[in-house]
Amino acid sequence: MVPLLDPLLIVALTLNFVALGVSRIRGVINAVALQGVLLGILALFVHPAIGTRVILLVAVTVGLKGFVIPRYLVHALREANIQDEVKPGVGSFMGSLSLGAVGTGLAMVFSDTLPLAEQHKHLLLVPASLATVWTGFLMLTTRKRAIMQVLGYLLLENGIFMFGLLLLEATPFLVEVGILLDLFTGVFVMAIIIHHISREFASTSTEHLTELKG
Amino acid sequence: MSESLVLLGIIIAASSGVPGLLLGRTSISGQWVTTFLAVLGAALGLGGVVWFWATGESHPVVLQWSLPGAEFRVAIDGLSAIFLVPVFLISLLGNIYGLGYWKQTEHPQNGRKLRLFYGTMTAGMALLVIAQNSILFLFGWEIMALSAFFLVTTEDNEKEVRETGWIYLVATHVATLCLFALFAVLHAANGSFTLGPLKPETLRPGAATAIFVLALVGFGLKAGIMPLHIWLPSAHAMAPSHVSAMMSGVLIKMGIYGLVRITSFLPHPPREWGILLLGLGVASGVLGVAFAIGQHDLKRLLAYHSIENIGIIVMGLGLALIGRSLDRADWIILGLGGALLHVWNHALFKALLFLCAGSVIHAAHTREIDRLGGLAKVMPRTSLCFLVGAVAICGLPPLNGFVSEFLIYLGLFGTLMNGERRSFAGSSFAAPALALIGALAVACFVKVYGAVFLGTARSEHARHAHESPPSMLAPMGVLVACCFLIGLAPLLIAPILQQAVSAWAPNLEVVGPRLATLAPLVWITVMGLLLIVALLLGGAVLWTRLDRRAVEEGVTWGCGYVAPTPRMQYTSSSFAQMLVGMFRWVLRPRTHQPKDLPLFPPATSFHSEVPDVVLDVVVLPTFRFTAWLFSWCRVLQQGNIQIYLLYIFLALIALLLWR
Amino acid sequence: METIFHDAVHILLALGLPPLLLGLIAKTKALFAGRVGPPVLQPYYDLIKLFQKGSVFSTTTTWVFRAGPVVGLVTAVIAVLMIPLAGATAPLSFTGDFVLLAYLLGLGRFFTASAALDTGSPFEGMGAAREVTFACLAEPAFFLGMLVLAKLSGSLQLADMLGSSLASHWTADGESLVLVLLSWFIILLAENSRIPFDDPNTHLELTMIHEVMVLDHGGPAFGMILYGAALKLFVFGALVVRLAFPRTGGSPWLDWPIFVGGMLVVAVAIGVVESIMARLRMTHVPVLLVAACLLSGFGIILLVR
Amino acid sequence: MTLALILVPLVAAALVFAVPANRWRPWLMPVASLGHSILVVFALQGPPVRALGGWLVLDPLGKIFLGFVSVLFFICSIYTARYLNLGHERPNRIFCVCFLLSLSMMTLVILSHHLGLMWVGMEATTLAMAPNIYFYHTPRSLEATWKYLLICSVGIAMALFGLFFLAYATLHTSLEPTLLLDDLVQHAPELSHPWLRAAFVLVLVGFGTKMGLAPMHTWLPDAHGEAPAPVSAMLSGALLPCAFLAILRVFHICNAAGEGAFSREIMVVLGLFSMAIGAIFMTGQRDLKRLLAYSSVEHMGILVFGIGIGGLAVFGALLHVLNNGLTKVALFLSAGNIQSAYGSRSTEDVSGAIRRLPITGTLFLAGFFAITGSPPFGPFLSEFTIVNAALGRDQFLAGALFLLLLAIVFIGMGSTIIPVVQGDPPEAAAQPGFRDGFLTSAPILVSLALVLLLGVYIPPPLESLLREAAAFLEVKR
Repeated sequence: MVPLLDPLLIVALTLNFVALGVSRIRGVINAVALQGVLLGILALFVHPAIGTRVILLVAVTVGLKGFVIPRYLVHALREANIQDEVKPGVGSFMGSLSLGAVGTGLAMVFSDTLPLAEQHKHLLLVPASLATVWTGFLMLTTRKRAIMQVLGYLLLENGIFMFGLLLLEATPFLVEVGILLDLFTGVFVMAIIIHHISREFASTSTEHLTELKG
Repeated sequence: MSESLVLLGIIIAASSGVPGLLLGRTSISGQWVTTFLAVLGAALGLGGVVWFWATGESHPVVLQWSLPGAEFRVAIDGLSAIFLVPVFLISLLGNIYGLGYWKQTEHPQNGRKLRLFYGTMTAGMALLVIAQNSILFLFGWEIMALSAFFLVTTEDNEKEVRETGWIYLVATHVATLCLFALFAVLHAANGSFTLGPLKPETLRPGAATAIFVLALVGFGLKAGIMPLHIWLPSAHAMAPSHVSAMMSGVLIKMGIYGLVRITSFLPHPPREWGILLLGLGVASGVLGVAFAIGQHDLKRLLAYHSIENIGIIVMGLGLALIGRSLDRADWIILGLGGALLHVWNHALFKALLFLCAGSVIHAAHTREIDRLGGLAKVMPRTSLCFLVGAVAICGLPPLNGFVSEFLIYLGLFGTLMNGERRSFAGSSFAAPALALIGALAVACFVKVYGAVFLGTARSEHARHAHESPPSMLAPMGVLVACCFLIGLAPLLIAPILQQAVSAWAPNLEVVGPRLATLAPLVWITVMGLLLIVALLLGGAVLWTRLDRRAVEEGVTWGCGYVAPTPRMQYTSSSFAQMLVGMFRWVLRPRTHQPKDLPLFPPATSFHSEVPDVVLDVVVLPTFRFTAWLFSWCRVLQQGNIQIYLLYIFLALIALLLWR
Repeated sequence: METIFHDAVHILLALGLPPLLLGLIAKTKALFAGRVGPPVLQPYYDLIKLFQKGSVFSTTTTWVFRAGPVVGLVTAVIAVLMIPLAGATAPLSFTGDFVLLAYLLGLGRFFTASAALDTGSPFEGMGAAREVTFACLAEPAFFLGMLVLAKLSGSLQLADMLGSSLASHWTADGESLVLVLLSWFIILLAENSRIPFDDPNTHLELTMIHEVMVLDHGGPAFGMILYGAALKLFVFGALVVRLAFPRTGGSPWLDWPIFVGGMLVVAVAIGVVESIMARLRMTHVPVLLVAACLLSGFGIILLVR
Repeated sequence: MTLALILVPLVAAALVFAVPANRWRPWLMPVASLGHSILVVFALQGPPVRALGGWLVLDPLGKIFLGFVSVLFFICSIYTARYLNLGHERPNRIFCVCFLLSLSMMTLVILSHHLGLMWVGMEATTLAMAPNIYFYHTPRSLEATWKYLLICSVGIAMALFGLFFLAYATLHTSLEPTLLLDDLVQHAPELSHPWLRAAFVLVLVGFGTKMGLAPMHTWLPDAHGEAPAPVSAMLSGALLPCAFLAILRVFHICNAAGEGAFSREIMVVLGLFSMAIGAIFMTGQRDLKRLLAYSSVEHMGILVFGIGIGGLAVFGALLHVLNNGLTKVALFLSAGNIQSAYGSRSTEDVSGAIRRLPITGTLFLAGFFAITGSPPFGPFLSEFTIVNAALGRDQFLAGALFLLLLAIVFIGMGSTIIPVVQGDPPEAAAQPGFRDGFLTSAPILVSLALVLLLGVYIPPPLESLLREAAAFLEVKR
């Protein structure tokens, strides 16, 4: 395996913490975007046998995850003139950060117990993906801002994508692109909804969205 | 042949209401067409039964049916024949009665609906009685149950009616679910949905018990065995009277039919089941009549008497089961024979009573017994019919009620007679209980007949009541005739009962004792005729005496009080007071009376009622508590999306850790 | 031949003797009270007189009011023909006849009570209510006793249940028979509305049971009621007598006198009870009847335990 | 042929997008879905359908779901067209486009034997439905849409994770990683079981979220409650069953791999739990459409329970997909009529529906009896089959709980629906306005008639198809 792989993954992991810890939405967006780019590059290292397919895939991934989606989110941010400060819903940044740290640690331990294939033992990819998924969940369940939840969703997807890198053979190009397209459309629609939310409630906090009960 | 006739009748009856629907809301012709079809269908059905008795042969009608496990298989045997008769007979009479009682012109809102479901209910019951396949049975069962729901809620614009209908609906659906389980277990035991006796060799240990218990609960709910009777009283009271007649006379018997049919499948019923049934029967009988005595509402009172009579029937069935587990042919024949005959009898006299009650309500516009009175003068025929029904339901000679109770008495006393000392003598204690039931029934119906028809009218309505039209009187007349027929010539019924009993217990050897030899049916005829002749004679004597001597008219002797008013009459509640007091421990009567009145009391009022204990004390509180519990569970869904996402995560973890 | 003779005697006795019992009871009470009292045959005179009288009917009444006495009498007459008197089979006898017996009396009760309600008088309503209420407790006691007899005799026919074979059981299962005897004597007092249940010749309507029911009847109708009551007394008396002295010597010339003697003894016993006891409070009456039920209940339990 | 099934609605969607007239646009939907149905009929009768090298296959399961979804769409599209024309001049371009898109995507989900492709289709349906839920642009519908979108997306992401696990499970085997159903089933026994189990759990939770299994059902009542009636009908009638199909696919693999017992057990538990949640939230529910939504949760539970029981119950569950779908459509559409007539969904304002709207009211009541499993309606048959199988296979506790929950559901549902139907309508609703029309009641009538038909007579071809599908799922290797 390529030695550069693990450092990249560590960067991706640190980006998780950045996403959890940064207090400005822009910062979070950038972190997630950067992670997306990293993922794209990772694909190259995981699959030394670089074919056009992989190249294309990397291009699409980097393009979507790294540029289009973040840009669009920033745009939505401006559209909905959301002020740029976020507070975690539950606890403090410290709280969510430490939770994230614990999760990451657990992911490391847990992934050792997993019956991985030979070529994937001692590979940081699986724990990293689990940790990222966990971070995404953390963000989804602790942040009140709708847009932050979208970002959490993106982190979740990133984590899953990392795992997907292990078996690019299983998911043909068409499917990969389909998945990415779905992701993009999803974010797109979500952004529209957020726009409506901010227009409707003059804020994007989900605290207003608790009318439907029982 | 007989099956085809019955099926034809079922089809016609089921579709009888449709033309009425197509015709106008207030069209007389629609009413006539519907009634004609219904009567025709019922007549065909009866014809089929008679044909079966005449030829004694039955050719099952079997058709392919592309449902899993289902098969359209119908056949008539002795049992179904017995139960088919009330279905068609009462339906026929009820439809005719409806012509005058529920005129389409007077009830444009619900007349067509009522007639439609009257037909479907008849069809459903007839179908389930001849069904030989569980799924077909369930179809008939539910058609009956749902039609009954719509019939009970005929006047659904009244709140009380809606609540009643709802309670009925819950009860009947729970019963249906029990039947789901029952037939599933039967299927597991028999390997097919065809209804037939269980094979002892394939029977798993617990299965038989499960079957019996499920049948007891499922069918008991419909039959109204005591703790399961909650829906029955108000449903009978709220429905139009000819519907009440159908429900009380026939519908609850379908529960009995199911119980009889299922018990006939069990190879070797343990004796405890028989004892259990006997006990339940005694409980329903005694408590049913005790509750009846406390009622002020004429139809509610009759409804509680249905519970009582169901109790008597169940006693007979229990006796038969005991006989089955001990291989005592005589107990089987007397017990089941009595029970089945009582099914008929109760159908006859209870339908008669409800139709009479309908006429009373039709004429006096109230069901309150204490607002009626003196109707014997204004509606003599109705009052005569009611008197016959009352005497019959009390099981007094020379009417039909006596015959069936007589058979059950013989059977119960018979349980003492089997040699060894400590045999089933315990079960013979049901005999005094039956006596108690009879005496209580007499008390209750003296009260009803006296308060409603005798004395003087207690309200304007009652004073201006009028006799019913012939279309309502004729069905009552027929029922009266039937009561006398069975009461005076039970020997005619004996072979039919014998046939039914041997259908229930096939292993009962054919050369075994016959009903006619076990019970002195001839003597019943003799004594009945003797009684009637003697009564006529005595009447003649008195009449001649009065004819010779001076007969004056005067006001009732008020023991010195010279101006008696109708309100001074003994009311039904005061008549029942002592008995209600004796049963206070279970009836829990509520009285609202003025407290510490001054020396010269002002105008005041006293009011007493006997609510249904099981419903008010057990069932409804349970429901309320559950509802409260559930409403508390709503905190799970508070609209917070973060929490929702957490649920997903937790579910994931939980399932991943699952093993 | 034998049976015809027996039936003839049976019918004559059953229809002729009852009023005498009433007279005898009255005489006994008079003697206890130290009076001379009416002649023993007084009831016969009353009946004849009543049948001569005219009558008054309330305007509120219907045919039911007239039917009451007739049914009451007729049922009593038939009942009396079903009781085996002197060990011989009664004219009307078949399996389970005792059920019919009880229900016949029930029919009579139904109509007399209805007739009472027909007048619309509160007092008669009261009487009817009490009559039917107490009957509810007397009925089970009667059947519990019958259980004992059925178990002992192994038959469901009064002729055997109260037949001479019963005598042998007095030695074996005497205790339950004693219990039944007690309970039936209580029923006899209750069913015929005797002290301590009811005072036949009280004059306070509020305290009456049977008497107040028939308050409005007069003339022949009332005569029928009186006679019917006498027959009913005879029925229960005969039951008690047969239960007490079931032994029969075989020769009718012996049995019939014994039986009649027994009846007279019962009548005197009733008179004695009425003289030495006071009427119970209406609220205590059920207690005594329940006691009767328990007595025969214990009787059967002793037997099948 | 196969591609046509997917493309026809797509093309139609494009056309609809082009049509300018707000008034006539909706009427293209019935036409399009009719075309789709015709194609389906051919596909069902014609030779076995394969395309894209075995990526798109029409297997017995697919046949059932495809025919069913197509019919449902046709019924609903008629109602929808009328519904959109009813007074409100609200722009409906997006609505119609998304409506047809979801049809095409569902077809894709049903046809695809490549699980990745199936996932793409599934997510696409989620996205396509979102704008229709937000049709009325009310704050409440906004909230509902947001929850629907986010929760379902997260759930489906989980499913993707699961599918990757599934693919990973192949790494241990000879064949190189794949997501092709047929290969996976073929080599099922060789797959690494821990990964397989994890994959099944993830997929069950993921697609279970979309299917509305408790406790992932939370979006469902909101969406069903706030969406327009026909959309709710489509959601619970067609979309949820598609998610069910996706779960079935993976279950199929587990079953083939001999992990049947494990997955069945989980499914039974989850099914009962969903039924319980449905029952609890149905009792005392004031909002008609939320009530029906919880009923959907309950019935999804029944489906999973049936599969979990196995044997004859699988047949019952597949049959129940049809019964429940058709009945739900009838119920939701009549609820829509009631809402239009009373201007409210709350039981405080609605009563005497059977007098105010004789046809709708009657059908609504009939639908209630049908959905609660009263003979002679279809659901009775499927539920009875499931109970019968449960007790027949000695799952006494499960069977007893199943029946108990059915009883609670009946009581809870009836205590809301009976008062709505019976009694006298309030004065407020007496004024003229919405009345029963042919186009608003005929679809309901048709779907209920179908339910009744399925109750008394299953057409032999359908029955054989169901048996085929059940056998197809039950593969033992």
